[in-house]
Amino acid sequence: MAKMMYREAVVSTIAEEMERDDSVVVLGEDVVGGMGTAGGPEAIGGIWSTSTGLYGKFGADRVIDTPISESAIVGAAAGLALSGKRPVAELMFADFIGVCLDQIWNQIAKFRYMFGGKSRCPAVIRMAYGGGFNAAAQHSQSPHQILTGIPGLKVVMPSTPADVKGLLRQAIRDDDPVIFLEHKALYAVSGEVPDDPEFIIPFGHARLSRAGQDVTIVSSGLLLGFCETVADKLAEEGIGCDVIDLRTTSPLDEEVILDSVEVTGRIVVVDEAPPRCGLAADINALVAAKAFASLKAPPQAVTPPHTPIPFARELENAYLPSAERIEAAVRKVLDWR
Amino acid sequence: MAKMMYREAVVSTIAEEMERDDSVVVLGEDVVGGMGTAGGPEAIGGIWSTSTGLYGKFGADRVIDTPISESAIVGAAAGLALSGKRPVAELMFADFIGVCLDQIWNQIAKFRYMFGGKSRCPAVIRMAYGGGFNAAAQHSQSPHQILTGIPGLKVVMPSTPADVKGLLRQAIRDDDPVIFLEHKALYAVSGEVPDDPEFIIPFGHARLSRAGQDVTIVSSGLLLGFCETVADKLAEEGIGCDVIDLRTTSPLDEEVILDSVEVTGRIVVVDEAPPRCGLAADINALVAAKAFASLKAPPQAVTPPHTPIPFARELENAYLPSAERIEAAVRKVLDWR
Amino acid sequence: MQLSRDALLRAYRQMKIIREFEERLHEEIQTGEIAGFTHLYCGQEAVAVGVCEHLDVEDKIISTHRGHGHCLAKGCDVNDMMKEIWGSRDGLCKGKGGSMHIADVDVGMLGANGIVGAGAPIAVGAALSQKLDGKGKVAITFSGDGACNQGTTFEAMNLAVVTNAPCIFVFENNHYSEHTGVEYAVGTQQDIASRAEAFGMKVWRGDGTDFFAVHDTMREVLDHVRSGNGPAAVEFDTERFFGHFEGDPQRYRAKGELERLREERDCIKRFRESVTGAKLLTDEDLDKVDSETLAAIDAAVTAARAAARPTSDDVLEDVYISY
Amino acid sequence: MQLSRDALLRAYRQMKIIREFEERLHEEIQTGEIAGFTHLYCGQEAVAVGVCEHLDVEDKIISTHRGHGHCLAKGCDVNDMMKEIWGSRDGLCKGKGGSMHIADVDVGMLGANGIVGAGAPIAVGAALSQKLDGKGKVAITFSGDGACNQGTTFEAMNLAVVTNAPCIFVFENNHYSEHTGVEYAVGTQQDIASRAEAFGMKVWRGDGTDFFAVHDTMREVLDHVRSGNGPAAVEFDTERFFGHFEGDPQRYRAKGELERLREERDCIKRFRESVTGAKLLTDEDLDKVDSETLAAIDAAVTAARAAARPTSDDVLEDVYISY
Ligand SMILES: Cc1ncc(C[n+]2csc(CCOP(=O)(O)OP(=O)(O)O)c2C)c(N)n1
Ligand SMILES: Cc1ncc(C[n+]2csc(CCOP(=O)(O)OP(=O)(O)O)c2C)c(N)n1
Ligand SMILES: [Mg+2]
Ligand SMILES: [Mg+2]
Repeated sequence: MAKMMYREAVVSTIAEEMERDDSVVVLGEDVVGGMGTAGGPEAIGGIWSTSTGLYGKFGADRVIDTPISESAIVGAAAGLALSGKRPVAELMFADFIGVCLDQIWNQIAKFRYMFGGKSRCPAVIRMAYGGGFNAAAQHSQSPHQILTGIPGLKVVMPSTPADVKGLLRQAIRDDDPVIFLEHKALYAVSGEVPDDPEFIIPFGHARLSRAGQDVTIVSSGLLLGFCETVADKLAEEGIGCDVIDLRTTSPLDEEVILDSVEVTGRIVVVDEAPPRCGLAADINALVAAKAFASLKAPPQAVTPPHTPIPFARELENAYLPSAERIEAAVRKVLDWR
Repeated sequence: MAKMMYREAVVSTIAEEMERDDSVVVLGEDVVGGMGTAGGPEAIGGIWSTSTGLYGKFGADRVIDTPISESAIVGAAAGLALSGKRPVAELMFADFIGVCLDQIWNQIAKFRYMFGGKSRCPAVIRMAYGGGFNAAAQHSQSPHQILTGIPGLKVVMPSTPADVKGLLRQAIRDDDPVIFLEHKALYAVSGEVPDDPEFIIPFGHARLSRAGQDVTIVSSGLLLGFCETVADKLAEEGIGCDVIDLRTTSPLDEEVILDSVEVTGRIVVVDEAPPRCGLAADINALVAAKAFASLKAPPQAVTPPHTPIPFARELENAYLPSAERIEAAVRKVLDWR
Repeated sequence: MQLSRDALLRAYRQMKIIREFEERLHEEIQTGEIAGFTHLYCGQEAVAVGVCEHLDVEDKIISTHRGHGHCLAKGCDVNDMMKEIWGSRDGLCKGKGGSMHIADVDVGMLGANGIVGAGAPIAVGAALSQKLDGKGKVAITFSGDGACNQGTTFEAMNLAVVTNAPCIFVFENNHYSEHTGVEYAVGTQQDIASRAEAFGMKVWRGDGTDFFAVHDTMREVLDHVRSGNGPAAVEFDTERFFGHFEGDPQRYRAKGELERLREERDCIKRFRESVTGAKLLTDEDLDKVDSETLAAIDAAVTAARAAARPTSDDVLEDVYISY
Repeated sequence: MQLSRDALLRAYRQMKIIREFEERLHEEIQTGEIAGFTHLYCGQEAVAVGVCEHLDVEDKIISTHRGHGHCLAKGCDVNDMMKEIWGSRDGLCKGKGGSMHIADVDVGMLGANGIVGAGAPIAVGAALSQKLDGKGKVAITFSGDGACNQGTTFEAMNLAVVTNAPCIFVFENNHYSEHTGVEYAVGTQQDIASRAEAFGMKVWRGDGTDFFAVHDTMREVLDHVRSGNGPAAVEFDTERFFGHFEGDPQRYRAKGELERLREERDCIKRFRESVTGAKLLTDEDLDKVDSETLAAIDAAVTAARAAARPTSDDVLEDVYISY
């Protein structure tokens, strides 16, 4: 075990996989940094420090700094992947899928199907998502519902440095296209990470981060921590929560969720995206359809409201799900009837 | 009342509103057709014939034929709308939101909020969606779940010529941005349309197209007709279905849905998009949360599978929800327990 | 450079296969048997063939909605393609892709594409892969005069220049994007090549209805790019003989335009005149190819018509390798 | 053309307000009181002011993530902007937008924009609106050297040419996009204007640190565009004095670069030298503006600090006009 930050887990995993496999290639804006400047390459890394040192180790052909052209970045990843490479492309903010969704949605996700199973597209598209920085409406979003809704993609949302390590390794080695969502408020969080160079977390296996009998809480990313806080607090009152960290939203670990609800009969899904057609609704509808007989209370969702993300501290704080709101929702399902 | 096709309802409504209000402007690829050719303007209209004759009536400044540049089209609509015009932009296929989602999602939908309520952006973005033409994975999609999930947009999915008339008129006069989804398999369908030049259908009011006591079926667009067929068939067996045509998915008429489920206790949502984070899940989660006590059976969804849309006739037929699958789902909720 | 008799015969056969493949499709589509949208390449054969005759299986191409010609020229199997267009489960893409999505990665054909402009960035990625492999191979993207206005095409050109990718942007200017003329839609007086040049690439221009012009031009372009000089662009002036898609009434054309094009701008006719005039091949040689081609297409259609149909179970296959 | 004393004073005041607004923000940001990402425009003032001094309230502009200068130059209220950046509910955008999303449609400022390249197509739409209104008004989009590589910018240029929209593309080449040099990211040897020209527009170039160069150039550009000749582009060479965003360690800069820029390429310093040298204004005149400006900024900060904070109820407001 080594202690490292979430962002360090990102960059060390990429480095290890690049070392291991020549076909792994990194590309994105400022992933080298300093290109064409007096300071020179790597004068400064990308803004999240998630590619620091890669250029020095692997050179310009494998660590490709790009202009501000996200469609070209993702498209290039598609072409690299169709040609047998394993590109790891970075979008600086997940909000930027708006300028390149076609390459994600209509290209990368669909090649294998459209081409009758005769191609593979092992591209990883990494992106920083989420709120908490007062970065306002265009730099704070969690667009995982759009991506989870796209057949052909796998979608990963790690909540700890160890999960980054195991899931990113799987993502890079996976033969299907993977969206890897990194929560920007977690980059500086530290945790223990297994040293084993073959430590891998397979997709579609959620993690039970707290165990209890009374209520099921499902979440991912930054909010998972809030759910744990609530669970720990309620545990002191003798209320037991299953806290499920999804890890991947596609594939979804239906089994762990349904098994838990069969015991608890109560579910609260906590998600950072606005509510309509969101992941919380997706999971609650699943539970309503497949664990109907077990349900003792209406499935609840804790999400932001149906609004863009506001800038001011007070507003963003009110917008994002808080431990208080999660606790209230849990108490509501516990108190139902 | 006049009998007209769905596509005629589109073009006649645009023409009437352009006549009435100088600020209404149309733009899109081939909306004139024949520009820069020997045949000349309007030699041929757009491929859906939904702008035929407009150029002749209103001229090049108000009917703007554009290059193949969807981001520029939607962006231009944004700029026109912020400047006090009422643009009606056409994307030939809804699948093309992939190349211009930023302008829809991060611009048009968010201006009013980001700018503190001090602007308006009355843009209408029309687009043809849906399957049934063997147009394969990139020309058959129903991306309304992506759009419905975006705060700041209103999303319309008319199922009849009369609804096109009343809803498109509302869309053009609406002061908020509106996505107007036209099902390509409905364009040639005829129906009675009110003549009243002020006939308007307000947003957020679903239509009860069949009434019954036993089960609630919710749908929109092309599939609504399949639901009606099923309802009519079951009526002969003495089974009563409420068939709810959503008309707008945002705002959503929660009241009509919840009122119906309170009576029937059973719901089947029929939707043309793949299941994950979709509209069917959205509505079923709503019902599970807000009509929990009324539910007698698990809420069901009838959607395509979690795959892209295949080309061959047999495959597309198997992919799209059919009357048979809808009927089976309805019987399943009726037979539950 | 003088082509060998074999090379000439091969080029002719390739063009002819595309032509007959499409003329036949044009007929078959009237019967309603073929589903979906079909965009015929007929008239532009000299471009696809003039480009692809220089390539081997490791060079890669990306195509457009109007992809049959590029696919055939790059080596996709005629029968498998026909089956695909017929929607058979034995088709090149198991009936899942259809006309707009034919691909065969094994022969370096990375896909026709229904999204205008989507191919260009993908080609840059394929070119970057070629650069990494260091074998002097290239990636080529075909784009229409309409596609050249899509943002992705521009971004791709800049990225290719910045990364010195061995990528070639072949612009086939057939003067129309759907029903709109290039004079209207391309702001800079119909000239696509100059716009590409302004992105920092060397550019070429050529008559796309003259196989030899295309082939000679492409030799230069490929020499340039294979030698590590970075990307290049080339604009070929060409003609499409059918509508934008099958069913298009083509009212945007001038009176007699199609007849004139078939008469004066038919790349296959011009090829025949040129090689027989120069006595490189005889009419007999070419007639033989013609009849072989017709027979091959006939056989392909017969096979496609008889081929296995997909079943509903197939819908769920091939979304993921593992899930 | 010689500017009046009043015009000179006004131009100086406008530049100075931007400068002091930002120098002060740079200080205040260190305290942690201001939330979010802030991109300072300091150093580029001559461009915003040299452009906007030609405009009236009906002309429209669209800006970027680095928008304070454009907003102030176009007439947004200093106090309201400061409050916005402070996140007050009395801010220009009620605290919902913040630094990256300041807009004031009433003064023709259609928004700063956090998405690089998003402004250009919006400006084309605003220009089409101006064309419809027929009053000779224009729409101007400001883009950086980085934004000029985004597909939207290219599409917008072509659409503007095709529709003959009175749109002006002002490229502010400050040599950096985040931490990357323009020599790397713009494939065509740093030259943005030539690329714009290849889209079919008339283009201009100018020294963006020389107010008079900007102002004179823009007079020509605006004459051209207001007269119905369609869109135009102009590239100004300029400098940013701070990091990409506040907090950027700027290790990509040459040693002593910032000192040299402040010494040799400071548009405000150059303005002062020029107008005092030519005896158009005195140091006294300008010092007076300086102290008035400092006082105004001070008052704005005091007001922002004291201004009402938003409440959680405000989150739900202003998504729709009706829903
Ligand atoms: C992004 C996108 N926009 C629009 C279309 C619809 N469309 C298909 S082909 C076409 C015209 C393309 O013209 P061009 O690039 O000249 O190719 P050609 O058809 O002449 O081969 C259009 C507008 C599309 N498929 N994708
Ligand atoms: C679509 C998109 N991609 C990337 C970014 C992140 N980003 C913000 S500013 C910037 C650099 C912009 O450079 P330039 O256009 O030269 O403007 P400058 O910062 O120099 O004013 C980048 C990459 C973004 N905001 N939007
Ligand atoms: Mg064309
Ligand atoms: Mg810059």
